[in-house]
Amino acid sequence: MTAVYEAQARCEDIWETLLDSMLRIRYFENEVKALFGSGLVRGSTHLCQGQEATVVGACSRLRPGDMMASTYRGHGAVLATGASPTAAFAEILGRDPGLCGGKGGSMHFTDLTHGAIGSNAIVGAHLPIAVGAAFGAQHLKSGAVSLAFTGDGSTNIGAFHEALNLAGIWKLPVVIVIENNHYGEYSPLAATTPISALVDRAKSYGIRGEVVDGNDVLAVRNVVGEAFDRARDGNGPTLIEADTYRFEGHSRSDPGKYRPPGELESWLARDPIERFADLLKEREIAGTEIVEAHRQQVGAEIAAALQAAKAAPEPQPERLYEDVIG
Amino acid sequence: MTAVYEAQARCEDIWETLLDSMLRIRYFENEVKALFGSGLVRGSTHLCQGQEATVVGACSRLRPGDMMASTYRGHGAVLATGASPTAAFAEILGRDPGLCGGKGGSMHFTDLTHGAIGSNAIVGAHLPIAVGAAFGAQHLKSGAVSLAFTGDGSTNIGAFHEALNLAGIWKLPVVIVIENNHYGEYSPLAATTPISALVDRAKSYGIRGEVVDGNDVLAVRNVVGEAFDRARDGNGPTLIEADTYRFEGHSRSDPGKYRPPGELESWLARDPIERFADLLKEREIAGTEIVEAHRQQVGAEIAAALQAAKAAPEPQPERLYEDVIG
Amino acid sequence: MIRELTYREAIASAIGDELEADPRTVFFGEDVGAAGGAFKSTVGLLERFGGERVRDTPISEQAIVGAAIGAAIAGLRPIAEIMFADFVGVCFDQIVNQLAKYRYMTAGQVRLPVTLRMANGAGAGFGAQHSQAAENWLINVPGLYLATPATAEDTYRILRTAVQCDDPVVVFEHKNLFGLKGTIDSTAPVLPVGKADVVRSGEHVTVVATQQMRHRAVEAAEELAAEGIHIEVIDPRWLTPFDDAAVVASLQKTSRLLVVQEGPAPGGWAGALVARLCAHHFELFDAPPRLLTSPFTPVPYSGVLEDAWLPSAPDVADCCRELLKY
Amino acid sequence: MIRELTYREAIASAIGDELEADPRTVFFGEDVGAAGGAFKSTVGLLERFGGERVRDTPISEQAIVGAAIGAAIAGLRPIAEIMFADFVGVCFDQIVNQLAKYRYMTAGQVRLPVTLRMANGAGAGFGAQHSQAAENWLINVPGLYLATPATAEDTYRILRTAVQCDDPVVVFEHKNLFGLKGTIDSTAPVLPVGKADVVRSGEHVTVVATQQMRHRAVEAAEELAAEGIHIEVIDPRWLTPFDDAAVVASLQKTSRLLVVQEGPAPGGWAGALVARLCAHHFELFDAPPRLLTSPFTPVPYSGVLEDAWLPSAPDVADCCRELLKY
Ligand SMILES: Cc1ncc(C[n+]2csc(CCOP(=O)(O)OP(=O)(O)O)c2C)c(N)n1
Ligand SMILES: Cc1ncc(C[n+]2csc(CCOP(=O)(O)OP(=O)(O)O)c2C)c(N)n1
Ligand SMILES: [Mg+2]
Ligand SMILES: [Mg+2]
Repeated sequence: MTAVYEAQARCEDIWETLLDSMLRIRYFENEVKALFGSGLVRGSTHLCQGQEATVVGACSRLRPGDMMASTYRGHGAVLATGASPTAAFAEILGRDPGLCGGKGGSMHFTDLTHGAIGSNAIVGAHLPIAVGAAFGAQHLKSGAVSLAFTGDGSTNIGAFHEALNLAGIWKLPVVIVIENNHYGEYSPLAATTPISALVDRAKSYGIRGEVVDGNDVLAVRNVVGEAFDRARDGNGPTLIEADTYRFEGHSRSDPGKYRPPGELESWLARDPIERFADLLKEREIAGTEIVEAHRQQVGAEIAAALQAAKAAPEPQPERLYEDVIG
Repeated sequence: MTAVYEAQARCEDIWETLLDSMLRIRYFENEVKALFGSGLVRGSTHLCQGQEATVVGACSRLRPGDMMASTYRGHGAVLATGASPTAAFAEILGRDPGLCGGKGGSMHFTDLTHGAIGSNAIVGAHLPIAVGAAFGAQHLKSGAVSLAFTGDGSTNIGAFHEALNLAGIWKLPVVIVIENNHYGEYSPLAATTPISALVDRAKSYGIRGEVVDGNDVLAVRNVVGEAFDRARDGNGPTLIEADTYRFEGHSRSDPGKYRPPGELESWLARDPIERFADLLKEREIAGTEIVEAHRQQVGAEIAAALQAAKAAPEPQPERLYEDVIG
Repeated sequence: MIRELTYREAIASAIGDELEADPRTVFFGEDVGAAGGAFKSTVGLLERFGGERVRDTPISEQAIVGAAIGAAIAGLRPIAEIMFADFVGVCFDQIVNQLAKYRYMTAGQVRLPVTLRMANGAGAGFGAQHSQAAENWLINVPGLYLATPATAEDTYRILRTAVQCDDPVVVFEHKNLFGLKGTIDSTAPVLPVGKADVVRSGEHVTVVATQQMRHRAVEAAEELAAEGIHIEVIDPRWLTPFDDAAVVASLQKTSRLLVVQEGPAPGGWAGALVARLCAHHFELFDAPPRLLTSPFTPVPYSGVLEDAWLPSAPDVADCCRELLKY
Repeated sequence: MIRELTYREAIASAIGDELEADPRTVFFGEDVGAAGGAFKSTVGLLERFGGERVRDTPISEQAIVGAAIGAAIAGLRPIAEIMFADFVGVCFDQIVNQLAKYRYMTAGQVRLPVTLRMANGAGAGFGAQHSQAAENWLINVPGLYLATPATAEDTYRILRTAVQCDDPVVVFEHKNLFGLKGTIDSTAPVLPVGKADVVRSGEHVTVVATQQMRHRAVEAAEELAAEGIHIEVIDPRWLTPFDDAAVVASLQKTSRLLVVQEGPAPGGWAGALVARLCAHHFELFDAPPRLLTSPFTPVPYSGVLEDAWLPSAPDVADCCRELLKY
């Protein structure tokens, strides 16, 4: 019924997209980190470095018309839809050509032209919205799927429960990917959540649950692909738990000291980009040099994007009053 | 570890309490129905007739210091704690000696002296509060247990999720009884909830789940007794799904037309009071005449209570301003 | 088509006409379909438009509002019901932080043609959690239109305006007015957003009042007319945007202002109006502008107390007399 | 003991002193323990008082507030943290319909000595969902004390007052003031509820302002003093109850009023104050009372826009000059 995807499948057709997308996020956030360090970014920012395979693998299944909702840790997810790094930088810098005209900021990337319907700074609040988008797609018979990323900690908030229940009872075409990076802000999952397999919560909503190695971009792409097929075929939602880790602290002010010694290192050894590079080499799809060329090229792209964003103008004062109502 | 209760156990010591308590609720609500009919009650009221065994069996496990929280369909639960029917009638009539001075009404019975910490008119909102009461008991090492009743429909609201998760992670001494009467206001459970065994949601919170025939007062008493023992012993919460039915519509204005033909009748045949009377007879604990004497006596008690409540004064005007802050 | 309808029937009629007019319009909420609504204000819609366009939801207000937002993003024009306005409490984030801010935060990429309807207000004995004037919780929130229709005619027309509006509109339907009759012309032009109604003209005092307070003001006007006092009664109909101009025009005649508001004064629309008028039209006042509001207490259940809580027609008349003594 | 502390440190100090003083006091919230709080304002408390009394919770604000209510019913004096005040949105029902109404609905059977703390306000680039002046969402709600401390001293003293209060108190801690230094005397008598602070005296204009607006008002006062204009700056410190008397006393000298409020005007405390003063002290005004507030828009991210959104010291000075021209 659904197409067969296998983690071991060849990826000749897609590897460049996946690799570039992960690199783009990684390098983008390196710059964001630096910008923060030099005081050029306001408020807070939440890096997803280390989690690139999850967002890239999942978003690689999006087709035009599909919709993707994410959290404040959303740079990666939104860039993975194809949003412009220049506009993303400009948004973080609060500039007029930013994704949201500089009015959103790091936590609120939205790019409707790429199906990125919103990054939300209220934990879990995007889930009812993503489910609503799926309802819209179902109702319009557009064949679109709604994809939502959410954190492990967010599975304890009421909105998660209500959203998944509605998705379940209305059999909506929505795929919810838990980016289980094992921490809320600073609290380890086990301190706040009485079960260890978050995917088990799918059963409460009569929906299908899947677990995947969130640092394996092909594995994520496969499991999400199957979920998308089910959704498009009218077979309802899927909850996917992706096991992953954020290399950085929760937000700009967090050195991540609460991590047990060795934990970060063990995850660094599973760096999703390096793993994918190894796989490309192993399968003789692309050797070190070719991958290095991609690194260079994406690096240059990001540097240029930052350059352009820095040169972009501030919003005009009257923008303050626009886009409220009317 | 916990005491052994059996559904078949003798109930010589307790049957009178259970029978009288169920009769008290039944007769109390007969009068409430009549009061509504004659326009003496304001707003809305939600009868629990048919569900008496669940609240009576569960509340029979309460000890002094324990706490019980209920829903707007809470007459039965609060009366089952031992609250005065006179004060309960007076509350519904909005009179000064009412349980809450006439300021609460039918949906807001509270009687702290009997551990009834509040009936809540917001679906699910009492659950975080009941869990908090259990936290207080745990912290104070008082040995108290917190008991909460909630509806089947309420298991879809965010507060349910957050409350049970907190109960699970903090291993709180709380027992949550779902009064599964198979309907929300008018919607059958299957229209709003993608799973049929609500008790399965316990697994999402790492807590124990039990199912019980909610129209069998001894069965409820037993399963709740075990849950109370676990709670008092520090073994955490239990979610109990009690299968039952409301004989009346959702609220005063509802004739219950959405029920499939024959459904009400099949449940009337399982009337918890009549079933208990049959059991008492079968086990030769009490024959028809003795039970009849109880009916008479409780009937008279309720008639007198209503009489007294009707004669009670309205609140003084200055009560309007009292008990806000300060 | 011109028909005599009640306020309650006007609701179903407006929703029906909008569902008829635009296939992208959908309607959902708790028990709005099969049961025709808790207030029977949506009777017949399910039968007429089918279960795809008129949907019963689980008891999950966050999911209801979120679903409306998401569906709007996907291209629908959702009408969602929150049964009692007090339940705004359980979905406040979705209304205030999501629905109201989406357009602004995305710099206009997303506009949300969402209509939220809810039953508002006190006077029917529903107690503290089912009787609030919830409009006062939302007037501080930019990004929402707020409407408070007081007649069957206005309810019909405002609901249609709301559904046709490209930004979110919250429509408060007053529980105590459901029985009011009116003459509905389904072909009348759409009522513009933010236009007040001068209900009765007079030269002595300007009285601004909404919903049931408007009707009490008219009652007071009749009483006062017998004394030769002629008050001008203005129903703003919309709280956001507020038709200050209509009040100013009236004040130019009367120089005396009374604002009658259901609900406590602090943070209410009445105080906001007075503050604006004092800042910008101070010279218009020949007497101190007066507020007549509920006391700063929750809504009590008892009839005598709830009556005292609500400003009455005699209270309005007294305030007018006092204003004229100044 | 007298110490130099920042506003941030004053918080931990006050909580610590209250935990020390009363064993029934407990403190919980998201990441308040092990991590010392998202704003590092509760550092050291877990280490000092242990995990029983200082608890990290799941991301479940409804459960946090509910747990505080229930624990208070069970006999504790809970202090609960809601990280950003904007998250009041996800627990509005628990605050407004439960916490605030419990005492009233039970006719005083239940009093709730609960302190809720939260980080408030704009100016730091956190974007629309993390920057709101949420006090204006709660001033319409009877049953809550509301405090808005502006200095380290007041924060310490108000927090202690709050914890010792037998009714619920919501304390708004302004994010932009965490670094302010002050001299904390832990032996000073408890600050009474509802008492304003005349921060600076003057005879020309009365300026009422809270939190960062108070500091901007003082800045303006200095600027104006150079021109021979002496404004009286009043910080109400509490919004409920509001110290009208302090403002009236000042107006008797100045006859001119400016109220400076962070956040949009409609439904804010500033308008409520002006409406009360106009109704009862109209004769005191020699010029129209003025509000200076944020525009009626969400909080934008961009620095230039957010700066423009917040009333500035020069804005305050300009308004005062204008008032004196009248
Ligand atoms: C309703 C709400 N509560 C609390 C917060 C503060 N907060 C921001 S991120 C975060 C942790 C979320 O953890 P998780 O869901 O695991 O996502 P992650 O940040 O790890 O990706 C918290 C508590 C918030 N933004 N919204
Ligand atoms: C938050 C909220 N949403 C909706 C309602 C309206 N309402 C009152 S009772 C009810 C049905 C509840 O069903 P269930 O939980 O099964 O309890 P039952 O009434 O069957 O005992 C609803 C929707 C409410 N009171 N609170
Ligand atoms: Mg996480
Ligand atoms: Mg039910």
